[in-house]
Amino acid sequence: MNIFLQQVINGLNAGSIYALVAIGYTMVYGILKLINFAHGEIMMFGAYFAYIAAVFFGWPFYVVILFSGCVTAFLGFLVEFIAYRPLRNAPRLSMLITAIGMSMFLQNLARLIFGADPIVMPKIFPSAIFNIGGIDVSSVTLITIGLSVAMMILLQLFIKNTKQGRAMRAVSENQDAAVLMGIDVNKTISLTFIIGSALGALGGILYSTAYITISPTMGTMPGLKAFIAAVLGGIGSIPGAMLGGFIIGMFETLIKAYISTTWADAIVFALLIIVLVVKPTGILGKNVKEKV
Amino acid sequence: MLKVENLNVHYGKIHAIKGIDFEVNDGEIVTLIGANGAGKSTTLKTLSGLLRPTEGTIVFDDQDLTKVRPSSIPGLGIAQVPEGRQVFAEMSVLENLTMGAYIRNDKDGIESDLNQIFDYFPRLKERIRQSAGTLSGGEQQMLAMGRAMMTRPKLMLLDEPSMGLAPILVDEIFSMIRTINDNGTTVLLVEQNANKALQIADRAYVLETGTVKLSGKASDLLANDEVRSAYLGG
Amino acid sequence: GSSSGDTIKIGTLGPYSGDTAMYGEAAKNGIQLAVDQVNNDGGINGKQVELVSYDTKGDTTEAVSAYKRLVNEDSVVGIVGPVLSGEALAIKDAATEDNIPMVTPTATAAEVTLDAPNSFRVCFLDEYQGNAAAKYAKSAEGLNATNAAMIVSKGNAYSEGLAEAFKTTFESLGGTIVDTENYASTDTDYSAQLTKIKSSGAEVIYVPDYYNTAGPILQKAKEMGITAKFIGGDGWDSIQKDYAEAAEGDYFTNHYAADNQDEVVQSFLSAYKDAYNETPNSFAALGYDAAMTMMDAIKNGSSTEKQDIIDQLAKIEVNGVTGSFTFDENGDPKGKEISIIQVSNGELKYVTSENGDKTDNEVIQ
Amino acid sequence: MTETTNKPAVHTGKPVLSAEGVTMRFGGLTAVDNFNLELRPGELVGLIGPNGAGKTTIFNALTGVYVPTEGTVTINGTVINDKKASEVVKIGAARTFQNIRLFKDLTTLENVLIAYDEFIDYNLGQGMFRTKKFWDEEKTAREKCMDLLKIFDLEQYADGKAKNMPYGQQRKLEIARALATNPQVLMLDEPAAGMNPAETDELMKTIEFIRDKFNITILLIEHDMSLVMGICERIVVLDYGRTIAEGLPDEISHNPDVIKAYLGE
Amino acid sequence: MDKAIKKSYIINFSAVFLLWLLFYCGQQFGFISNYLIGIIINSCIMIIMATSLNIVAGFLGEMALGHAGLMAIGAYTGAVVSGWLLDAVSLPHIVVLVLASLAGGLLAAGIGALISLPSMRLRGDYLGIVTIGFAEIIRIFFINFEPTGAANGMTGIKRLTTMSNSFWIMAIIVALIFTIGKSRYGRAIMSIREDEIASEASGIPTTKYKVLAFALSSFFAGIGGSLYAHYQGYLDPNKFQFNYSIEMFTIVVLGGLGSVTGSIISAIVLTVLPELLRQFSTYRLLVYSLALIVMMIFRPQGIFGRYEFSLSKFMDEMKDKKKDKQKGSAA
Ligand SMILES: Nc1ncnc2c1ncn2[C@@H]1O[C@H](COP(=O)(O)OP(=O)(O)OP(=O)(O)O)[C@@H](O)[C@H]1O
Ligand SMILES: Nc1ncnc2c1ncn2[C@@H]1O[C@H](COP(=O)(O)OP(=O)(O)OP(=O)(O)O)[C@@H](O)[C@H]1O
Ligand SMILES: [Mg+2]
Ligand SMILES: [Mg+2]
Repeated sequence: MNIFLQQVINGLNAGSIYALVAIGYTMVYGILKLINFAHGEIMMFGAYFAYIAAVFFGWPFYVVILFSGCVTAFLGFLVEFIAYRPLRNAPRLSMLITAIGMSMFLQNLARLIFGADPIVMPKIFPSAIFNIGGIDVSSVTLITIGLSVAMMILLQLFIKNTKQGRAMRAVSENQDAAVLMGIDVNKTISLTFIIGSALGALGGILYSTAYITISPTMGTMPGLKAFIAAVLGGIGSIPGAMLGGFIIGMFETLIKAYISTTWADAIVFALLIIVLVVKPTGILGKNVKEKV
Repeated sequence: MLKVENLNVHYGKIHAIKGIDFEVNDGEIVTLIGANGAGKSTTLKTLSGLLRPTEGTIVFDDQDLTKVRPSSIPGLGIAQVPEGRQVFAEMSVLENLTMGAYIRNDKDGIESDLNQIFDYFPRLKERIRQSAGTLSGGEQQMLAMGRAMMTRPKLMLLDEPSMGLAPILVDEIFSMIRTINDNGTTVLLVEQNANKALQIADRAYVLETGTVKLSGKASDLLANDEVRSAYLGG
Repeated sequence: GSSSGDTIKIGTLGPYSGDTAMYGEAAKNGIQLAVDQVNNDGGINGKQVELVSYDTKGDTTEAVSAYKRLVNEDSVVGIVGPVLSGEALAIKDAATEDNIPMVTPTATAAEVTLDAPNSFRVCFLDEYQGNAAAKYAKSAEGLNATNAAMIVSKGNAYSEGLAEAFKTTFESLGGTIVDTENYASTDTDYSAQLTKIKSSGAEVIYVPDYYNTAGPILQKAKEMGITAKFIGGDGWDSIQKDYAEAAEGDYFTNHYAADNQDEVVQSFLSAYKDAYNETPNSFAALGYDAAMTMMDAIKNGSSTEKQDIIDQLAKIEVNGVTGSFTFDENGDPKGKEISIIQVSNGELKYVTSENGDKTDNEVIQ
Repeated sequence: MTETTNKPAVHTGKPVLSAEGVTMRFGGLTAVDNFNLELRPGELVGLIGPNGAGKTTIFNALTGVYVPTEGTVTINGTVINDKKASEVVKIGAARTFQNIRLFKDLTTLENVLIAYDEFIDYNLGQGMFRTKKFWDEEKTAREKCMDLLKIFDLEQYADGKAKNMPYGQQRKLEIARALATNPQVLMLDEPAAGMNPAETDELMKTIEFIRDKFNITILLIEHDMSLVMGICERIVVLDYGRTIAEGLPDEISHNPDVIKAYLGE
Repeated sequence: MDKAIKKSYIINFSAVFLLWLLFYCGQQFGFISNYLIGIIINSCIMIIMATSLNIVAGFLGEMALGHAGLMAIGAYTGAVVSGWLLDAVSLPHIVVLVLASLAGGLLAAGIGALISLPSMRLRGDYLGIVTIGFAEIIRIFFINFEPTGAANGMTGIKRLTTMSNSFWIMAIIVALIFTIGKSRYGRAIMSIREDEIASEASGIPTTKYKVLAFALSSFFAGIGGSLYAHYQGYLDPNKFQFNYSIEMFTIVVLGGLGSVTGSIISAIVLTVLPELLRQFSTYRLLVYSLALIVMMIFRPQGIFGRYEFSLSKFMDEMKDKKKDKQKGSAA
């Protein structure tokens, strides 16, 4: 039983990080209908920026997070500005290709700047292990889960209750109509990238803290998984991304623990396919059938 | 109030508007009529900033709109009911209307305008929580109209507002345009239903393949034989 | 196979971009150092050596293209490479057909040299290390363990090869493998597996993977309160750099020991540090040895003809950084001892040597 | 062609389409409530009603886009409730859409050829290897489809992309495409929307012409009363999903309920 | 078949034949090195992969991101079958290669049809995910499947693929994909891309055609995979990763979705480009990715858009121009 609970905690830890990263995907998807393949790399840069802040400047962890969040947000802004904005009126798949190109570019840029060798993320959070009813829970795990959930709630409030939030929804649905309402589409899209990237940075920091290393390729897998999480939850939906992230994290861990480590990824994919076939728009996705 | 000079618009290589001039005075209803593809919608889209002209000036209240960011144009007092309605499909009727008031901050005013729109279109009130995308064609048209009214514009651009509406509503829409106009909003109206449009308009321009072919007082054009046979049928 | 003009062209290929770039680069650094040293000493029989290197991204298709370019366009006389077993297998048939002399520094999969008279390697095969590690884990002079667990990178031939050998040897010596866990090379979260291993009560945990995967596993394990001793393979070389604390007290098998006072080793160390400003890992050392072996073979036969070089390689005696050895009939190193290294106070410390042969029990079977 | 217009509308024979008690609900909303209709061969019937009355929804239920919540739809003797839209077409009912839905990036001729697909008879192998059968069949198909385009005066657009045609022509292409499936029943959803009165007159004539030439039954939704009253032989009026009146154009235009709910004045 | 068409067939065939002859003589007389021959073979395989992917991505308009998985099926199946055949019967090598490739293609087609089943309910990005998922499952299967060497990869595959046979198989496949595109099947598939609802309403059984598109695309991908296996002689399951699928998808989009000629050009460009950049090792992917972004920004619809290059039309135009010139000078 204890081992099971321990595994559940492991799953929650992984899931909360996926959820954070998935939100970035979902936001960008919502507004541009673009799978931002570069998001995993944004996350990776977030981790490197945090490393710089922590190791070279020796700042405390909240400053590290703030610094990395801001710089990464700026990077996200640049990515959108350079690679996506010129293609605003182009076929959707073209943007997908620049996203792929961006992802490759950022990965290789990081390799040139920081080297191919993984580096170890310093322990930026106060670390301790608590024993709760026979289960070991590290402070990092608690911080990870706590921060993720807090961020998601804040974001949800932002989107629902602020003017900018409503502008995001409007742009995501119909850019022309949004302009007619007086919404600056470019600004709104930039804002989306800024927020999504800042959350990605946080995801990257938490990810590399939990799993120790930072490397130029570290974004690929969690990126893909987070994207799957976003789809599973219903892409475009923020609560969906959260839910999807936790489900993927939890399933992955439990499958590894109790079914098979070698087939874990395959089983996760199979589950995803089944869920999508049963509920084509993901768990929380709105099922809007096109009216004819 | 609005003065357009030598307006040219291209879609890539297609030269859709070829140097047109027209003006709309404060308090008027002006209508643009013309066959399919004449460039009526293109003109309206350029006025509201959705398209950028390749040449020409659009002066609105002493400001050159071609130098204003598209998203600032509604703030200057121009609202458009676009062709094909362009409602926010996944938002509810109410949310669509509130989006219309995006640039406004007067809570009370918004509230009372909402009520007024529901008075005009009781149907929308019945459907207040329904996603706009599942509304019937006519319902969407009402919503697009209501949404534009929510911006409280000085100049309202209407692109075929009667399209797809039941006869009873067509009459209502036209009388509503009158009312809006009487309440101080200037109107630039594009219509296929040229008969009705000319009846309520003060002045009219006839577009043909991107140029102004005729213009004058609406009542004169209504009597013009050429116009009658080309656009009014029989 | 002849080289035009005054230079002798030697080729190498490996991953210098992509996921495995760090291994390719380390090996290339070692190779380049060897070439530079030979050139500084006047080259081979008066000719300078030119190293031509191409990136493969670690991809098998690209490896074949890079190989063909070396042989057909650059007309190299021999190849020091490739770095990964997958690359080596991908180009093996073509290389055998071309009969091009090939010394790979680090491709450890058994098939690489089988039925390929032109292929040699300076590293030992996967199973040697697994055997040695198991012997050390089991023996009284070593860790004296009766139980062991393994955590293995599924889909990684190196990791699986080591684990397989460790398991058979450990069991043949009377030990029990109480748990075997797998992970994918793309995984970074090992907590589910480690949670299980922790509850298995193993005394020794075998982690056959490279340091940048093994390191995080060790660190996570220690964070989770696992106290068992860990053992790894030569991929662990460099682990003390980033994971000194996590790996403190743990062991691994290696090609050479940096604290070996042998002159060859020490002069390599200092030359490498001068050139690249870092401590070489075993990829670099093996690259160095492989290049030296190739160049010695050319020198010994005073010929750049393919068959001559191959003949020379077959009878060469290597006295390298990673040990002294000759090649057996397959082209694998013979008589190489394996060093057992311990991480101690953040330094790598030579403990003892084991041989990597099969145990008597296994041989009888 | 003009002679036929004045022929008294006497239509006999088994109904080609019948809807019995068709009800369509979306969540709590009943969009169509107990709708009944029988179309006899050769009839030209109008379906009118205020916006949101449920007209398009009825089309969707009659053509396999929606499965009716209740009731049955029979076309040519086959119940089509659980049939997919493509099967309904084969059974004999084709339609156009209120918001034009052309294959925008394909040519005008290809738009029609796609709908004609059922009558082209060569298999994948013959198509891949371009046997004689392929060439013969393609040739006849192209000729047939060109003939259709000619009826609508669209032949000069045949090789251009559908999206580059003026709006009114696009509406006509939709009708031509529907006709290419060789339907017994043709359903037109607001074919005159976005046309000016002159173009509408033109369209009216074309509709009557195809009804006579192909001997098909037409069901038509339209808000343009000149068109509806001008050509429909029978009109069904809907309000809030219910049928509130049914009859000859003359009767309908004087029906007080219809005037109140729909026509105005 | 009218005269103009016959003429264009002859022109195209001659052009292809001449190209082959050039390569062939080059190889025989040694002015094209083995290395370049290797690049030609790689290009042929990539052309097969890209044009076959174009059936689903371009004609059908679905985001198919699992093409590498289907290639893997063809590669492994082909390798196993050729192994059996070579052991069991003595047939000419080309026959063995063709039989093995057909087997690989057929199995891939079956799996491809299976993958397409969710497409009855899913579209766009969701379907994209499903294809990624299937491809990953296939890869993980081969990593664990001992009979084909599991993670160690499959060795000892007879290297039957040559420049000539890969070239001609490629030419045939491209021609077939082209004719499919211009038949009622191609039209029906494209109509789904344009508007699925309208397609159904025009009597096109969309599900059937989607399955067909996936199966055809996978069939040719399987053949491409088999050629690959018999060229490399060694199969590494990790070759068939998500990234590889992405690479193929990139080729198709860059060439122009729906344009077969675009796919061909783009496959060649993206196979040769990395070769040209090979010596820049560390900067290689940086340059490559930048090139990708820049090309996309300047040609968002792909190099060719949906345009198909036609040699015979081109020649006609040239002739016209010449005539014009002559006329001009005569006047
Ligand atoms: N997005 C576009 N791309 C290319 N050409 C376009 C585009 N939109 C319109 N056009 C062309 O520009 C010209 C003017 O079109 P516009 O839509 O302004 O006409 P309109 O007068 O509003 O006609 P309608 O009565 O059909 O609405 C037409 O020839 C049309 O084909
Ligand atoms: N998918 C749906 N979900 C919810 N409500 C729907 C849906 N489809 C239609 N409705 C509602 O059903 C009613 C009937 O719609 P329908 O489109 O049939 O109207 P219509 O008679 O064609 O009107 P119009 O003349 O304006 O096109 C409308 O009130 C509409 O909002
Ligand atoms: Mg218009
Ligand atoms: Mg309708």
